[in-house]
Amino acid sequence: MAEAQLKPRTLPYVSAITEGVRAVMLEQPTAFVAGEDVAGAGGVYGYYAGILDEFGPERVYDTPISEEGIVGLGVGSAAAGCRPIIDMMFMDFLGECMDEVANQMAKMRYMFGGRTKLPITMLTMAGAGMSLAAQHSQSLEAWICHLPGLKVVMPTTPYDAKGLIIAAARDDNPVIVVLNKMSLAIKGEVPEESYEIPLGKANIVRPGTNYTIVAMGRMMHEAIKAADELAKLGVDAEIIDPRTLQPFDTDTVVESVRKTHRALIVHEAVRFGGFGGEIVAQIQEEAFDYLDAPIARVGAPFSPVPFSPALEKLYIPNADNIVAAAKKQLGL
Amino acid sequence: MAEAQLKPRTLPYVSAITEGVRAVMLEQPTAFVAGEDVAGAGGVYGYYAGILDEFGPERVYDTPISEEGIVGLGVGSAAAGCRPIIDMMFMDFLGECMDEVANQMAKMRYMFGGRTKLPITMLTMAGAGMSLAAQHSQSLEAWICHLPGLKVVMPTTPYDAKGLIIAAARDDNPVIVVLNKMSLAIKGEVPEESYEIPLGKANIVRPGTNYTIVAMGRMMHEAIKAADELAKLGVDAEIIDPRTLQPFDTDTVVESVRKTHRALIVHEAVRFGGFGGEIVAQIQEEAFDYLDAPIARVGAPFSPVPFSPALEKLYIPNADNIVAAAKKQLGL
Amino acid sequence: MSTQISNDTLIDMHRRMVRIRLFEETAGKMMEDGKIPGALHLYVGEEAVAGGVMVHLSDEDQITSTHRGHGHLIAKGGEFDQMFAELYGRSTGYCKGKGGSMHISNMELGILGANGIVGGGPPIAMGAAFGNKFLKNNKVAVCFFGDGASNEGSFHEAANMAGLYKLPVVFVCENNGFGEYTPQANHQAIVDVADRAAGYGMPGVIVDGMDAVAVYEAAGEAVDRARSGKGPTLLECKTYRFFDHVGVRGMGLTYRSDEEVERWKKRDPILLMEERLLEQKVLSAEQIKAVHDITSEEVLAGIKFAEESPFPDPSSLTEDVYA
Amino acid sequence: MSTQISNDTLIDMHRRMVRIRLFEETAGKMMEDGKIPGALHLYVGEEAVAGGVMVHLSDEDQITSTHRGHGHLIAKGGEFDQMFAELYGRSTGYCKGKGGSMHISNMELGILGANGIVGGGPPIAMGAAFGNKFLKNNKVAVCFFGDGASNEGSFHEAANMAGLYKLPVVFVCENNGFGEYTPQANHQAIVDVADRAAGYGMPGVIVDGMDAVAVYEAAGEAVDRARSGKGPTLLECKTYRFFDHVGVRGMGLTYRSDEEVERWKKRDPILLMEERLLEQKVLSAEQIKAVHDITSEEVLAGIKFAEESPFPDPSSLTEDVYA
Ligand SMILES: Cc1ncc(C[n+]2csc(CCOP(=O)(O)OP(=O)(O)O)c2C)c(N)n1
Ligand SMILES: Cc1ncc(C[n+]2csc(CCOP(=O)(O)OP(=O)(O)O)c2C)c(N)n1
Ligand SMILES: [Mg+2]
Ligand SMILES: [Mg+2]
Repeated sequence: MAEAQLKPRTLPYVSAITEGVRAVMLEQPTAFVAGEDVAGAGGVYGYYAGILDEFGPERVYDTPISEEGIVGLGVGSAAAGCRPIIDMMFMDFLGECMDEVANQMAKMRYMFGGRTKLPITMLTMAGAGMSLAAQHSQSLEAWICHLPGLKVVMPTTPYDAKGLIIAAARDDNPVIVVLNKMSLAIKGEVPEESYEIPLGKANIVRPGTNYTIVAMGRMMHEAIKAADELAKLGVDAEIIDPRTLQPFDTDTVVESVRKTHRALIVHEAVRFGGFGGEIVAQIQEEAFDYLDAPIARVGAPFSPVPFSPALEKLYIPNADNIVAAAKKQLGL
Repeated sequence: MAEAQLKPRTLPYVSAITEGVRAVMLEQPTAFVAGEDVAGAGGVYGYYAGILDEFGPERVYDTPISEEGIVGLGVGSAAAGCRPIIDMMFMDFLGECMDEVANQMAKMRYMFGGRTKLPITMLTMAGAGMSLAAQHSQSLEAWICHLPGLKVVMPTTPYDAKGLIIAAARDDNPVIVVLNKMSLAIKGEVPEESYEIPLGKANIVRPGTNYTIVAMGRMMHEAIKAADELAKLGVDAEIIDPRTLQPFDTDTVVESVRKTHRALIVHEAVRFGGFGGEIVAQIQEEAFDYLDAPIARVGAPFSPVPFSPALEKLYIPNADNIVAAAKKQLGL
Repeated sequence: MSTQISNDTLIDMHRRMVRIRLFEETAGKMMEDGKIPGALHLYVGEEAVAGGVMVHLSDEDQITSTHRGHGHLIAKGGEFDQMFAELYGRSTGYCKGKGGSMHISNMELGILGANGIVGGGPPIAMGAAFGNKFLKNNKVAVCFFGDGASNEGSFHEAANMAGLYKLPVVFVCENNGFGEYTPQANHQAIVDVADRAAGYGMPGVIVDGMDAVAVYEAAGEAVDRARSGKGPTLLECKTYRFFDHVGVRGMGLTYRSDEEVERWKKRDPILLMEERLLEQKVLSAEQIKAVHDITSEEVLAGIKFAEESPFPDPSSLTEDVYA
Repeated sequence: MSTQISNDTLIDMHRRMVRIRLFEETAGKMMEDGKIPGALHLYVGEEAVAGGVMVHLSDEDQITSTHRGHGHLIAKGGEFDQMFAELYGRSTGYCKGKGGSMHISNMELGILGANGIVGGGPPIAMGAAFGNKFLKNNKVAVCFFGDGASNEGSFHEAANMAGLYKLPVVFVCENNGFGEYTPQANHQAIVDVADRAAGYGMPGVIVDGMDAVAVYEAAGEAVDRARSGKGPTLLECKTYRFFDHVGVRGMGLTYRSDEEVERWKKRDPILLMEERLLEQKVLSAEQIKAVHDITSEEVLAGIKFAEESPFPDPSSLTEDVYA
């Protein structure tokens, strides 16, 4: 169960997802994959490529375009003793199945007095950047992090993608794995073996001394670019990738801020009402006396995601926005 | 359009809702009411009582149990030129129609480049306290406040209920009116006339000098009780009822905190990931140097709403919790 | 099959139906007396459906129930003690007091929960059937749902998937003519929900839901069909609820006439069953009375159990959220 | 009605279909050349459906479209300039570049949007029809949707409500045999989506969706029925897309055989229409060619217009969120 480092190769994020799914299918005999176009087509982003061939039609299912049905398939089959992997092609489609996610999947165990468990892994694809416009580009993790009974992870690197998928599938609770479509080609080292990234443990991606950046999902990569810029200004930023949003690793974040005295939260989701607010609230609750400046937030502006690349590139937070926010916060 | 004070009578919240709906029906010829059991039964909480009788079956419609269809009815008819009032019996049922709410209703105007408008008013009933358990007791405003294109109001008094419903219906955007089932019998003065509470304007319910409580929805009433307790300890709390959550009246809140130097945010929703985080983030962004203590939050614990009254009463935040949180924050 | 119903089965069904009736009458009274909190949706009048279906199922088979769920649980073997305790919100209840009437469940009896969401059951039942087929465990899942629920998108999606994958599931529509206070004619343009079956590639069957034997026969076929791998069935049972939508007396609304209620009460499923038992000399009047008497005692014992049970400990509030 | 189709109508339909074809071929090329960003779902092969339906509608009537929406817009009168500009993400586009292919719309032509959500259209079309009936404005709403979309709960809810309220709406199912890469047999247990109509109390009609005249006749009846207050119709058009799910060449998947594609291409709706035009001497070969030529020029002009148009101003990013 330790974070393994055996035989790492360089793989893109998309293949790391596939390896994660494959590892689960190998180690969990009651795991299967179900979703729209996951079997024959291997998923619209190809991250189930080869899964049907290897595991056969008894374990990999194309479903109708019925998101509520798909989640119900997960909930019912989990209650019946399976460990389903269900696919929600785009995170935006959560709207079509929020009842099943929020009122059934998240609550069933509690409502039944703990007398059932639902080991469901849901993979879904979030984020903008491909000119897919308002209904195929959202980051809606704020909806699901607010729902007791669910766990939520957001892998940013190939290594984390594989390890978090395996951890999600080993967990006895419903876990939603929020993937990012602009990260599919990002490369990184991935061990061949099965390994898990413990749920609920943040990752200090880049240690630093006088500034904390908490960056979720793909924004972690932007934060690293920003940190290079900031370094030139004497800002030695520590970058924390929460990896799991629910349960959230408050301790790692707070510890960092107690050291650095300043924090910036970055997510791709709309800033207003986003998960960043929760992180800000927690930091100032736990580290108020250590703060030298208000905690800043970077997120998308208050509009749906625009189609035009000219607007979309302004819409999505990036390294420049992070640097600008940090400079403003630091009075630089 | 001013806040009227003509001929006020004392009315319960439930009747103020009815009067608000009635006023809209009288002043907006293309308004109609549609929802589950709103016509024949007058709504399961009776707040459409008499509406069918007065306006007839051409303007008041029972619908099938089809929440996505109901919101679609609102969206399509608004696009066709009506000003629908649609009813979402319990806020928990948003799960059944989040696609229609989030991907269609909220975004249509933007996606169409501003070339349509959707003057839809949706009434829905939130909150716990009636032993209706996990699927009929939620406060899910965090989901909808994070969605550009929607407005969200949360009336706490009879006066506000009527005035906010009228304002919502006069607005050319989709506005979700989040009502509270435990407030139905709460009484207050309500003018006979039609009047509106401006959207986006918070209400200083109780002025105070050295402590700010921002209390949403029914929690405003608990905050008032708490303030009486706190007064005994020398805490002179200013209570702010945001009334509108989206757009949020940051200025009123920040101004108060600049004066009082301490703030507590209260909502009935689950604390983790709730709207309170947004308010905390905004306050500390705008009034950091004025803060003498971390901003505190009171909200529901991290679990679904339990059925048993023994647990439910522990679950719902109340005046005692507010006092306790304030005392802790103030070191009293 | 219709000729082969045994006396034991008749007795069994009767007992289940009487248990539902007496449980519900008392539960309704306790709710209206303020002893049971929240909202109870009672099953009185519809007992033949749960009774006629459930005799075909083992404890291993699953069901999904509805907001009107006590009858399903009782017919599938639910114990009064833990049921009343749950309705009373006590820690000894089936859900430790966390679920209440609308979420009452018992995984050991294969009951995947009552559901506060209309249309909440179909996707879960379909999923359970999918799981059963995957696990090759020979179990069948039965989904109870109302005429009102048949208009939810969730039903459509689940039914389509069940038909597509030929799942071992039976969709039992309890068509009582109303969704809350809205008559069927005001919520759908069809009279027979079974008309929807063809659109999912499954047979649609209509039976008299007041006649337990009719239900028994049709359900037997549907369950056999499911278990033998031939796929789902939509079984519509025409029935009626004798009490109001919530509780016994309800809100005093006039969405249905007294005559209509009385007309249906003439076909009270328990009355019909007892006439048959007497006529076919399966049970004597005394024996029938004994069933009622024993059940009444069990109801009283259940109430006592519930009332003497402790409320859940405060510490349990945030337990059971995660495994 | 079938005997009464006028030459003008045939010419009109043909023109609309050619306009779709040529627009789409170029749009696909531009996408694959990287000039048009995002994902285009092209309508090539299905032109007879939009063409045959839309000739019955005025600018006042509404439609809801799908992710595969260009054809609908063009057939209802959309201009190439603003359409290409939208696909290019320019401020001169129908949606000022904010919507793109999946949300292209034009309220003045009654187009309540393409929709990125499969099943997004039916509730909106039903709602528009509800509004029309309420406003007594005599308008009809037409909802286009795919075989895949017929499995979404939103379709079910909308169809049921349309049947219940007898709304002036026509549900046009463009059954092209696939939802993305999944053949119909793998997404539903039925062959005819029209089988679902009975469950909503509306007629279900099946037509050859490659034959514009067949579509024209059936759609005419359905639109008349809707406009005259008799309620909705489910009109299923059996059709086929010649290009891949996204773009022209697609992902190179083998979910359908080349033979199958070729077989359908023999029934190319434009070919069939032109054969008819020639046979019935409605248009000469030269006249037909002229339609293509003029349209080609318009396509080029549209591309030019789009390419010369400015991108939206940064300030517009957060405009148009609220009225
Ligand atoms: C999603 C959802 N919508 C609405 C309700 C409110 N509601 C509870 S019971 C009910 C009527 C259900 O009718 P039907 O399915 O026919 O079942 P019956 O009550 O007649 O047994 C309604 C509308 C709900 N609980 N869930
Ligand atoms: C709610 C939703 N689920 C899934 C998708 C992804 N998706 C886009 S098009 C498509 C296939 C639609 O099939 P069909 O309705 O038959 O239309 P066609 O593409 O064949 O015209 C799918 C699954 C989506 N856009 N929206
Ligand atoms: Mg019913
Ligand atoms: Mg299709």
